[in-house]
Amino acid sequence: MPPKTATTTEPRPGAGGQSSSTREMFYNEALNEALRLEMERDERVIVIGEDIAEHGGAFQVTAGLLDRFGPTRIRQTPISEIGIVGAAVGAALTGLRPIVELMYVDFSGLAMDQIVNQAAQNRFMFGGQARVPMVLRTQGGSGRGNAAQHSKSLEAWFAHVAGLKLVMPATPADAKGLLTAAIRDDNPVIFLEHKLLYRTKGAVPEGEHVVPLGQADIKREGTDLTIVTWSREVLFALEAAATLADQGIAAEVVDVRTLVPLDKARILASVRKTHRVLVVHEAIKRGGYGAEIAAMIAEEAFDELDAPPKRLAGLDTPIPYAQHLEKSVVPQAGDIVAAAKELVG
Amino acid sequence: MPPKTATTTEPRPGAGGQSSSTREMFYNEALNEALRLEMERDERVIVIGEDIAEHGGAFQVTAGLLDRFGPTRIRQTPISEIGIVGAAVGAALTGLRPIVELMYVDFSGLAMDQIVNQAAQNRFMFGGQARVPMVLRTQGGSGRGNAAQHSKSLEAWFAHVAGLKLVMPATPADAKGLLTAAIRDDNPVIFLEHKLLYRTKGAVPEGEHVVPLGQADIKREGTDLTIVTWSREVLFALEAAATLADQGIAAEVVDVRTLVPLDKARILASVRKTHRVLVVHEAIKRGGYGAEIAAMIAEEAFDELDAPPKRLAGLDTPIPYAQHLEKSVVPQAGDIVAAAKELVG
Amino acid sequence: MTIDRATALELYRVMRTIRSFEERSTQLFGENKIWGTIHSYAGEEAIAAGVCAHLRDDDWITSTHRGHGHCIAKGADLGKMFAELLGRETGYCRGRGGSMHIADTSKGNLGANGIVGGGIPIATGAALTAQQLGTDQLAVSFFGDGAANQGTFHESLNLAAIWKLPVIYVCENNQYAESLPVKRAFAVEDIAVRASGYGMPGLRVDGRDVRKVHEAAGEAVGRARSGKGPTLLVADSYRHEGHYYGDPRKYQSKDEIEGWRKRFDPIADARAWIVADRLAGEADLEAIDRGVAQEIDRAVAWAEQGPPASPIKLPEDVYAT
Amino acid sequence: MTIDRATALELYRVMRTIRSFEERSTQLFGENKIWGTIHSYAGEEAIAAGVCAHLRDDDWITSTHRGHGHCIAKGADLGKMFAELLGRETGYCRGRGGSMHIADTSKGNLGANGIVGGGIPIATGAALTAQQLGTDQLAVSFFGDGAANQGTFHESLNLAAIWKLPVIYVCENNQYAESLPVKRAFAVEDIAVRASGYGMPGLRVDGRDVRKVHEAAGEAVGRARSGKGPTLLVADSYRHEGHYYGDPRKYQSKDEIEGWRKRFDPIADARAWIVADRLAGEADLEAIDRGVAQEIDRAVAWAEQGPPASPIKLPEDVYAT
Ligand SMILES: Cc1ncc(C[n+]2csc(CCOP(=O)(O)OP(=O)(O)O)c2C)c(N)n1
Ligand SMILES: Cc1ncc(C[n+]2csc(CCOP(=O)(O)OP(=O)(O)O)c2C)c(N)n1
Ligand SMILES: [Mg+2]
Ligand SMILES: [Mg+2]
Repeated sequence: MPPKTATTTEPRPGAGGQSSSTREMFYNEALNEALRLEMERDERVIVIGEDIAEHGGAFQVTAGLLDRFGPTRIRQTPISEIGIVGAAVGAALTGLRPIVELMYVDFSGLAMDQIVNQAAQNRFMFGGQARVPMVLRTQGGSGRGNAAQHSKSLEAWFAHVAGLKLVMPATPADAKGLLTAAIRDDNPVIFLEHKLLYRTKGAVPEGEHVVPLGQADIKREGTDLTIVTWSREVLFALEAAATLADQGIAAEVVDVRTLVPLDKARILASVRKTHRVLVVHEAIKRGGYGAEIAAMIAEEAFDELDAPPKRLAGLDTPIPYAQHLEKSVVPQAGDIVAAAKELVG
Repeated sequence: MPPKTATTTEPRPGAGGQSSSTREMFYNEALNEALRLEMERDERVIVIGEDIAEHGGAFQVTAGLLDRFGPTRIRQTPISEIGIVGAAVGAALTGLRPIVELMYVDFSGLAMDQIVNQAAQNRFMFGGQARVPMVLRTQGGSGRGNAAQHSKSLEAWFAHVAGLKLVMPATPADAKGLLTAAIRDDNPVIFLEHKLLYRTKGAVPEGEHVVPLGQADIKREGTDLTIVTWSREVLFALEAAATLADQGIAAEVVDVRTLVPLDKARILASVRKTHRVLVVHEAIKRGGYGAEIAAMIAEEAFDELDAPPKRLAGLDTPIPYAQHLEKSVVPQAGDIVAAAKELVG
Repeated sequence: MTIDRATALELYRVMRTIRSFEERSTQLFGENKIWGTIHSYAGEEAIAAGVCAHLRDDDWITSTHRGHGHCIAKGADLGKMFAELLGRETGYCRGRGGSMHIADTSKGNLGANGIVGGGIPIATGAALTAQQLGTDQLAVSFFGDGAANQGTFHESLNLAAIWKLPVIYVCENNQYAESLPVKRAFAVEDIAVRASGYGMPGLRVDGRDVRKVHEAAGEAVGRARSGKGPTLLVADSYRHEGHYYGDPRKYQSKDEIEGWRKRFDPIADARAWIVADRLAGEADLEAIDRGVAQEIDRAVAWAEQGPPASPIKLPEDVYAT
Repeated sequence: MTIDRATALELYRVMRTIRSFEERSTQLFGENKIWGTIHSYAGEEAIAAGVCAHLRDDDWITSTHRGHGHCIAKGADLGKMFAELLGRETGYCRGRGGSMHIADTSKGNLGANGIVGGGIPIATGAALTAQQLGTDQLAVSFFGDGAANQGTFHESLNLAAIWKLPVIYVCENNQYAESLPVKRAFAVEDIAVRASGYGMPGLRVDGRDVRKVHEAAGEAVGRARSGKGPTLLVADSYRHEGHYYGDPRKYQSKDEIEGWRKRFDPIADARAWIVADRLAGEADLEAIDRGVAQEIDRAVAWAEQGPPASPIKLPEDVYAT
């Protein structure tokens, strides 16, 4: 329903095709660039959230955007999570393309009703009358001593909601490309960053860069086992794969990237090649999204498996504060090495 | 921390042992009886919720309790889900044993922060200083034309939270026995009823009846395949098992009853007997708790399986309104029969 | 304030349509043709009618579980509404939504809502769109007294106030939230006083007098359209029926129900003042009644002819492509 | 109101202890001995001190991410607090909680909270316990100006008002919620006006004057203990440091920070009026300062000796048995 007297112009088409030159940048800079480019391209894109203006966001993802786009498009809000997310739903329904920054995924428990009952279900409930083109950007994970209310990994909640898409980039390039795709998607997309990835660096394509939702990425090829993972555990898996290679084990690392829709084909193809699979994630094991992937593989590639599909995940505890405790409840590279060897050996 | 000037007495011990005589009653009557008996036994037990007083609760579970226990122990509240659940957390921390009735599990998105960040994590975060003896009773599921915001099955969310227990009774006897155990538990227990079970009848033990948390129940024995399920799908599974029996297939029906803690031993024992497993639930398949159970079986009993562990679950859609649509998205008895035959055949 | 004949008759017609719609859907429910739950708006018609009279098709509303009245007042097609209740493919939501989830985005109705207080932030966001895009559209959120105790109410009113959004919060105080009387849900007598906590005007109005609702809403609409920000409008009212079809109403006495129903009947009242003020005669009103009755009959007949909602492609209906 | 020597010195001692605790923990953080995040309460000491002076060990409080001050004012052991920050097994939460999650249930502190507004319903529930069991205990919830825009604030204050619960809501208005100034978060100047929307008294007090806080809190405590219900108490204040250790404070000017720090220093103020009113001399105050410094040194030394928190049994720590 385009507003009658709206003065918006349709977004101008992208520069055309993907750029081939790249630039080294941090993950949070890559996100920032995606936001900036999309806000330049389409004036209906706005950002709503706490602390995103002068401060530039808790993890500096919106740094500089206030100066560039002003306080109406960088809408800094009071602390009112359900109010903000709900306002984004209403704005998305009526012609804007809002991006909400929720400071920590742990706060989603305050806004879950608007995320699920309103944003995700709107289109279906109302028989397809509307679209809800919004992105909920937030970040999760442990590793900064923020303890149990600021360190969870809650992707499994969102994955279990019909109507949401769910993205968890592991590298700066994917962060930029997937955020761009998420902003252009006409559905509510949950975009989960990781607090320990923000200051990781990588080569990022310049200019317009879109990574379509729904495509897993083989971050390392291998033949002996498949490690399926996402977000920060991709880095641990790559570290583990390097160690394993030294020990003569060739691990393939599949970065899921988009949990919903899930690229089953690429995951299953890898399993058909290696015949062994280890699913790794930081979230607690019980009811984690690793269960979905392991169950899917067991169901659809049973005869291809030479060993039980194995999961390595967070312990079933809240995240403790002290640094050594924190590490002890979440899979580290060494844990992946050990699990992989057990699976292969 | 017992209040200094409290006048409570410790609960009087139960009548001693389980009663052997039974009485036919509805599932909601069985719940009502558990509430009444526990409130008589322990004056620290109170019920908090919307519409629970004169009206007796949306599904008549608290019918008559207002007259028996008065308006301070049957605390009818305004519509303030997070306020109510949070008040229960505070009450539980300071000496009461509150039971919250949340009218529909779909509303838990409004209260999730208090459920997870406060109730579930309190004990761990604070190094074991406190206990949170509360029960959150609510109901879910489809089948009454209540559409997408009043019909979900959200057990997977709660199962993925460290610090919660999770119970889903399928029969009146289990409803009474498990609710009694939940009330006596010193942890936050999520107790999920099903709107279409309230008016199902069964024999219920008289007097004190406790079903310990963490024990699955073989609702029907069989040798050809194991159907693992819970809540209303138990009834469908039993119906399907009867049909299958006519066709020469002996299905064993394992009613999980308590999703957390999960009775892995009993589930695995059944799989070791039948070598085939079908996990059935009403919630949408993607990220459902069936994935956890299927993945667990694939991981721990891989060599026992003669066929891939199979899941039959709700379609990945919100629940539609019209009766025939509603049925089409959730496993019915016939769907279980078909899936079981495919698995065995 | 005086009201002219055309406006008076149009307000009457809308109210009469809502009432007749509720009567007919109640009947269809009793005949087991409607599935699920319905919540009758009978007795509260003056609120939807009086407010929506000021709205354009491109203004937005959010509605509630008790949403038929808002939907009709915002100009919905009755046939498509009945078709939705009957689970037809021709219904507003193709049988996916039912009574608690009727939307009509072509008329700016962003939808009924099964979550008490769920529509309040959504209307706030719609008003944000108007402000952001520099249009003169506005948004109205209808909700009950019960919803005024939800966190969404608080957070949304504050956001709207600090941003001066063009939104009107219409609290329909029908004296109950399910079985809970307002007296036990609030420690204040006047819900409108809450507005002062957000720095916005709060108006309380007799919700059974459509003239008063119309006047107060006009003020709020003027404020919103001219960039002066939000208003909280609390309309005192009474629901004639139980909370839902079949409610045993154990929490109310027969006397109360009968007495209040008579005291709070915006339609009977309107007939009285329309005739007394000589804006129209009984015959004119009866003509309207007959017209409405015919329209309802036609709408039901049309709806009943529609094919049942198709389950074939449900999974494809979840995401926009 | 006049205040006696003993009370004045005790309030001073508590404030001084809080300030010194914050100074030392900031130092330890700078030395990388403390992990995670800390939020300094420096500048706001008068609020915790003035309120908690009225509380018994069996009264309850809920606290915030900026919780050290409340914890100390409620009588916590400094050694166990430091041990917690240092991740030791001897800490209040055995290294599981850290700064944002210190509780001391032995003194009725139900815990700091990393969720803004998360403690408000919990304190409300504690007050429910007192009412239900017929004790004369009460509960206090401390929270910030930012938290006053959360839904939990709204729902909890309403519940407490309709049930007349013995609870005091203490809103610490330190002018900012992270980088957002109160002026941009509220369209009202006085947060206390919100109380009238719930039908409870709202008091606004100068939060840098511990005498005024003490007096207002005394009133509220008297009301709660005598069954007269809840109070909203808003204390104007200023946080001397950034939102968290390391905050670049881009949203504040140097002038503002320096000026306000001087204008809002409850400890310097207290020294001045204690001496001026001849309740004690400079020497007495310096003796208190020295005592506090020694206590802090001892506490840190004790904490540093504690063994690191043990990871062995974490999974067993999740459920009570
Ligand atoms: C979040 C939420 N809580 C509870 C309910 C159950 N419920 C449906 S309508 C209703 C009462 C609503 O009262 P009010 O807002 O006054 O609207 P009314 O029904 O009186 O029009 C309740 C409690 C719900 N649908 N959503
Ligand atoms: C629900 C929630 N939203 C956001 C945050 C992030 N956050 C932590 S402290 C804070 C500011 C709180 O402001 P206020 O309540 O005024 O307390 P102050 O820090 O000023 O003491 C914010 C936004 C959080 N911890 N919890
Ligand atoms: Mg009402
Ligand atoms: Mg503040």
